[in-house]
Amino acid sequence: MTALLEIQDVGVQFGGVRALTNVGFSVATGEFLSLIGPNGAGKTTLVRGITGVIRLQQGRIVFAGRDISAWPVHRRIRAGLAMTHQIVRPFHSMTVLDNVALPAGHENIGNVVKALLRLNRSPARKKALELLSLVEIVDVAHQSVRGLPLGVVKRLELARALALEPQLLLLDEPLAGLNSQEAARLADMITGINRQGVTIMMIEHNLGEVLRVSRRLVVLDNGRKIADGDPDTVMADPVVRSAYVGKEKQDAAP
Amino acid sequence: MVGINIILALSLNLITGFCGQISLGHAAFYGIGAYCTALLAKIGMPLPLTLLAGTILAGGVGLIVGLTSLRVRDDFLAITTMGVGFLFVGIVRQQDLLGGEMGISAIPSSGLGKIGFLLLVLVFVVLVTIWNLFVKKSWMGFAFDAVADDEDTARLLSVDVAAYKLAAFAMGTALAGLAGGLYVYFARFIVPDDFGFIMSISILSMVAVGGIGSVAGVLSATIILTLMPEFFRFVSDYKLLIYGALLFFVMRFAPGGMAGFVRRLFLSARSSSGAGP
Amino acid sequence: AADTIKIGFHAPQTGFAASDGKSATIGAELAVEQINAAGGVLDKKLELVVYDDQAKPAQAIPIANKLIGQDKVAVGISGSYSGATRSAAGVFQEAEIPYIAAYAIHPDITRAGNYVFRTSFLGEVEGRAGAKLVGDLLKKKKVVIITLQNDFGKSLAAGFKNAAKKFGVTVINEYQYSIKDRQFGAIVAKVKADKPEAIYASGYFFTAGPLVSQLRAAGVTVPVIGQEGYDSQNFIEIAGKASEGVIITTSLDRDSKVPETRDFITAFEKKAGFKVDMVAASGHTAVKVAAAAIAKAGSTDPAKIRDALAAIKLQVSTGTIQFNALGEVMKAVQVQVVKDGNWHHFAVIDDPDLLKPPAR
Amino acid sequence: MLHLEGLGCGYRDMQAVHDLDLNVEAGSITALLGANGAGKSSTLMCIAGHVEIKTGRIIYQKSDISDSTPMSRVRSGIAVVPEGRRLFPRLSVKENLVVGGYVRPKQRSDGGMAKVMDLFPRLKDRLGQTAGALSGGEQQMLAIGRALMSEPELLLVDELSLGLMPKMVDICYDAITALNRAGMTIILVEQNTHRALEAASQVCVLESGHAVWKGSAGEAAGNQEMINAFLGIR
Amino acid sequence: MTHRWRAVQTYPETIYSMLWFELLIQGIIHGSMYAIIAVGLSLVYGLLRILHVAHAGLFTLGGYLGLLLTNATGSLILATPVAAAVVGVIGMIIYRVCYHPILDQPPYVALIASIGLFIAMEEIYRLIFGPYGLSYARPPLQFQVQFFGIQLRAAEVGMVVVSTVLLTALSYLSQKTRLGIAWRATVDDPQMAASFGIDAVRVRYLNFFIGSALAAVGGIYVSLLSNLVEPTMGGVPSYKALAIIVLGGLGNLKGTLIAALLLGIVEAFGTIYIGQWLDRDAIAFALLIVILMIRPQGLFAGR
Ligand SMILES: Nc1ncnc2c1ncn2[C@@H]1O[C@H](COP(=O)(O)OP(=O)(O)OP(=O)(O)O)[C@@H](O)[C@H]1O
Ligand SMILES: Nc1ncnc2c1ncn2[C@@H]1O[C@H](COP(=O)(O)OP(=O)(O)OP(=O)(O)O)[C@@H](O)[C@H]1O
Ligand SMILES: [Mg+2]
Ligand SMILES: [Mg+2]
Repeated sequence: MTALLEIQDVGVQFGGVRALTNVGFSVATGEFLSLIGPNGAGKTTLVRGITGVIRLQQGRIVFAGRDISAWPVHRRIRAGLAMTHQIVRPFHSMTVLDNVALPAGHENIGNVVKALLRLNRSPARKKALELLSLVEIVDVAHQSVRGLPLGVVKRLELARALALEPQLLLLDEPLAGLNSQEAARLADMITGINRQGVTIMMIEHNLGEVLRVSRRLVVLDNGRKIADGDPDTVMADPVVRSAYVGKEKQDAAP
Repeated sequence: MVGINIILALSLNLITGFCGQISLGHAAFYGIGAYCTALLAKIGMPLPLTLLAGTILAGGVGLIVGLTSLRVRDDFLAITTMGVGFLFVGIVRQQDLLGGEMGISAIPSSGLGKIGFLLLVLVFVVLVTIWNLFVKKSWMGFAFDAVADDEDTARLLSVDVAAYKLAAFAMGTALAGLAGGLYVYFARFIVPDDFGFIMSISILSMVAVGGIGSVAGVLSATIILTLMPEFFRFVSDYKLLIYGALLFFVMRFAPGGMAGFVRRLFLSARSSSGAGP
Repeated sequence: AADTIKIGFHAPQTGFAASDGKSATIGAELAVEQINAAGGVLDKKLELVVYDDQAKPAQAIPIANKLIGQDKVAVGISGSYSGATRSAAGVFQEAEIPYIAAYAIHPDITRAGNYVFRTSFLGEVEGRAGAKLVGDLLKKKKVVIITLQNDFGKSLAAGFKNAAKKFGVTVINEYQYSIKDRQFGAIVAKVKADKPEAIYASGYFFTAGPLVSQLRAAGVTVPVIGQEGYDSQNFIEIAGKASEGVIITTSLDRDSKVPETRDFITAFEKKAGFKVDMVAASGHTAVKVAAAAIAKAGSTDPAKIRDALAAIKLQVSTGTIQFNALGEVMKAVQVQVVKDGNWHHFAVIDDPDLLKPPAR
Repeated sequence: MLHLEGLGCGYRDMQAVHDLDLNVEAGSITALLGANGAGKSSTLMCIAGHVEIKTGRIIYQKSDISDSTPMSRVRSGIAVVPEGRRLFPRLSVKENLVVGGYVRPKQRSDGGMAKVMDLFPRLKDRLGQTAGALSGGEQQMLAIGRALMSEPELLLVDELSLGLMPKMVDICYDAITALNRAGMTIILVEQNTHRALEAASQVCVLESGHAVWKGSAGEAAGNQEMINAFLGIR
Repeated sequence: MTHRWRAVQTYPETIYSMLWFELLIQGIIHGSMYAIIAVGLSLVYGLLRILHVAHAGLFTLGGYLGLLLTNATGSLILATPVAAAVVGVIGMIIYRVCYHPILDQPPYVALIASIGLFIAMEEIYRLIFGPYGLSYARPPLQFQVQFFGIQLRAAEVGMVVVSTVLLTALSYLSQKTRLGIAWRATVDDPQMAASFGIDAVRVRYLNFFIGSALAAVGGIYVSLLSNLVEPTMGGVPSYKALAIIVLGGLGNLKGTLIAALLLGIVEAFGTIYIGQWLDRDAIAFALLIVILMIRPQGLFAGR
């Protein structure tokens, strides 16, 4: 397996706070990797560094063999990255459908001039509808986003990321706010996406689901990588257990 | 004048209405177009060339100012563009080449006669309106919506925010330049104050009263606001008062502008007939 | 066929220039009343058609079109600032209807064509008169210029500097301010350091009032020379004691013995309820001149009125009006000084060579 | 302590909750469960005074508070940890806590703050940081801490465990039960059914704005299948 | 400042340092005028995210009321608080009638409404008080004060003192006290602030009252400096103040104060040394643009 994403010696600092220190690992094509760690460990920061939303002070991000550290966000996305927000941010002025249709038609907006010449939005809307039914929120497609329950918006975020047809999908707590049944279904769906060849890196605190679906865990604590490997080994690591795992999951079998 | 104002308002609509970048200095580009056209016309260039040059120069400068919109946002941008407006007037005032305070007079006529010039303006109005509608319908308009709504998220959905903002600025300011060029042939005399802050504000008012982003709304608001002083001739003393009050009341009671108001009427009519969702 | 003769008049009634527009309008109305009371012109009454142009060029053009097309006026008069006047002048010229600028200053106004006249001084001319006043009458040689940044101030400054050398005056520094400024602390500080013998400051009463009082408050005691923009009782009210001794060049002589001027001053103050100013006199003058031209032409045929205007020689409230080939007025400059809270006669500058307006 | 009588509430043109009767005893923990969009958050925010009441009333400590403002409600001891945290993003962590304790005398503020720091030591190093720049979990901690600062008698918590790491979930639940034992009444909205049932004494399941099941936590635990069925339906 | 003063003392013949010192003082005077106007705008912006252009209309009204009351009673000491209070209340009414109903609209709505209101206000003043402007019958505070060898008018000194004291107090209030924190909480999320016992609406009324009263005080001092109150006197301060609050980092009181002084000083030196190329407004905005390009969030970003 080839490395799709290489995170090399990444460091991020906010003012005096060191959010990430010398973090490095690589993600192979087709992998399903979960990124876990205590609150404030730097997980979200890492994902935002990969997509370019924040600037790295140190280190490099190599994606599909190319160093993308200096690229602007949209270029990274076009190269095959996609990300969902931990704290949801839909376009409030658009309907649910259009929220997805925009990324679904991403080939139309790659170039400003081309964008001006393309008028037909229906293929993208059709694709968007399919995606909405995939994440099971097609019934609200024509509603405005305002006032939608959190669970729905979370799925919308996912559909939007999928619409970009990414090679690597970065998910920031996609299951938060869903009840156990719903979480399980969504996790299964994400697994399905992974099976279709999309590499997945997921941040999640729902350990049950994490251990059920992921094939590799990376653990951050205080901005440093403290463990990396297959779920069994990582969960057996006493450092991880004491830093992260609560009593309930102490004896949970993967 | 109505025609020129329509072009002007629609040009700002591209920037503010579609792309969400509030500009309080739009008159500067109107002025750049006007000055460029006027100078070239005075050295004897024919009308199509002068208009084109004015349009291009305004668009070019607009592109540069657009660059600032990449760095500053929202209210900061609004004030920065306002600053650009003041800077423009300030520079023109002191430039003898541009006529300074005296402005530029004795500009040759369009050579089309009154009717011919009117038709020319009309043709441009129609073209610009179509252009506006076209942009709105295209994927570019879609991307503008996204940028206007939340640029960080738009970026994460592969939108090249910088390029779209620049495109909006370039198009909008170029059209403002065109309007400026036409104004030159209309007035045949220009002074710096024609392109000051007051003008910027009245352009923005036209867009806002019409309903930001709505082409039809902006069109009708421009016509009304431009002709309004005529309606109120008989109360000459209260004219500005009424103008100000109108701006205020439209915003206060129909914040979506006229377009929003009409839409709301329409919606409530529909839902009261039971067909609403 | 109409039973009145219409005279078109546009002036700012609202907006920042409303105060001048108001005065000019009252002056013009007064002239019409006086003429009608005396039997009108060509046995018809005069009618003044007034529009508000907000001193905006873009407003003035449709107004000019309306005055010509809809109201069919015999003569157009501007009681407005240069921008609006210049753009309206083009329209009147094109329609070949005579047009008179009452107090707008821009040199290009009369260059719009042979149908356009001006009854007030060019800034250049008045500036030259200012130089003579400083160098010749007051015998001051080192001058600081404080220039209002608009066409009025700039052309005054240009005229002053042009003629300065001739009267042995050196300009040691020039500062500029905008029409919106009321606080001149920085300029005053610098002027104080410059130690001039006199100050030539262009402006209107609302800028000059604060300027003069701030100069005096900072201990600058040298003479301040102004122009017709100061010419208003408001200036004295604003500057208070500081206004004493300020000298201006203008076109209205308060202590004039000329009956036209005396009449006008008393009639105006009765009608308006406030003290006369230069702008009011200018509005009054323009209407009087127009009426006289119509009477002399013997008809409302525009070409005939134009010819009559070009050849006119008429004594009015602001002096004896005569036009040169370009349509610029040729008359004497009045010099007034503030004494005991009122404008008073100081001198007259009547030097045809110095005051010669450009002929093309 | 709190009685909802035929409560119906919602937004401009839609009703989110219908005819809800609920009795909350002083010193109890009530869990509100339900699928996405069932109306849990709406109910909570209605008690806090932010969602318009359409029918019915809210009785709190024997008085009808249906028409009172959110402000008077917090003075009478109701505090809320809202969905999505709703921190004051540009205030520092410390200032957020000060606002939390705004209705209590100033002198008590420091003591309250010390207690919150004990509960969430992570916040201690971040006192000066703006709340908007906190990580997701830190924000949740701050939201809870802020609500505690007002020394509430009735605490409304929406999605207690949202975004918290497992260990922190434990800490929070321990804290909640401790507070409860010290006399605080708590209404809990929770997706983590399992944890909620463990902590709660009373359970109410909502579905499309209607209460479809009510009972004690014991019954609910015994009836897990049925509860799950309710929650699974969409 | 003391430092400069020493320089002047040691080399009394160096005319330039004297001039510069004087320009600096003039800049500070001018800056404090901007500050006292801008701070009201800053308060409103901080609280409601509204660019409250009509604020300048209140400034003008303050000038009118102060002048009329002084002329009527002969006492500035009496006129100032009365005018400030009246204008403060009118500010509250403007909030209630104009802004309160459109708070949930995008910010440009309030901006345009505010501009409309401002135009209407200027016209109302013109219709009521006439277009010529008014002057004091016997302008108070015109006596001279010697300040390190510079002649200043009492009104100028008063302006600086009043605005520095008021603004410093206000800044302290907002940063350090519970009330200030509550105020800023309302800015971030009014609904949640209410949920913690802060009466958002009362905070806003207070806010408009203070801001408008300050504007009135500013208007009175400006009218003293130029002995002239005109319908249009609010125009320049309104957009300069907008520039200032942006420079200061929107909604930041300390930033507003410093930006105002900075702008005043730059303008003072600018009119003298580069007035030939750029007018005063252009100088101000050139400064604004340059600073924003370097610091897009203004001089004092964040809080
Ligand atoms: N803009 C910022 N300024 C200052 N500190 C920040 C900023 N963004 C994040 N931090 C700090 O960096 C640390 C890492 O934050 P991050 O959001 O990456 O955590 P996380 O691992 O995603 O945590 P959680 O699981 O709680 O979401 C936190 O302590 C946070 O307070
Ligand atoms: N501000 C609002 N405006 C209009 N409708 C709203 C608003 N907030 C919520 N709703 C609607 O009210 C209903 C109930 O929503 P609520 O947030 O109470 O559900 P919930 O049970 O808390 O869901 P979740 O588990 O996703 O948080 C939903 O259909 C939602 O769309
Ligand atoms: Mg996170
Ligand atoms: Mg909820």
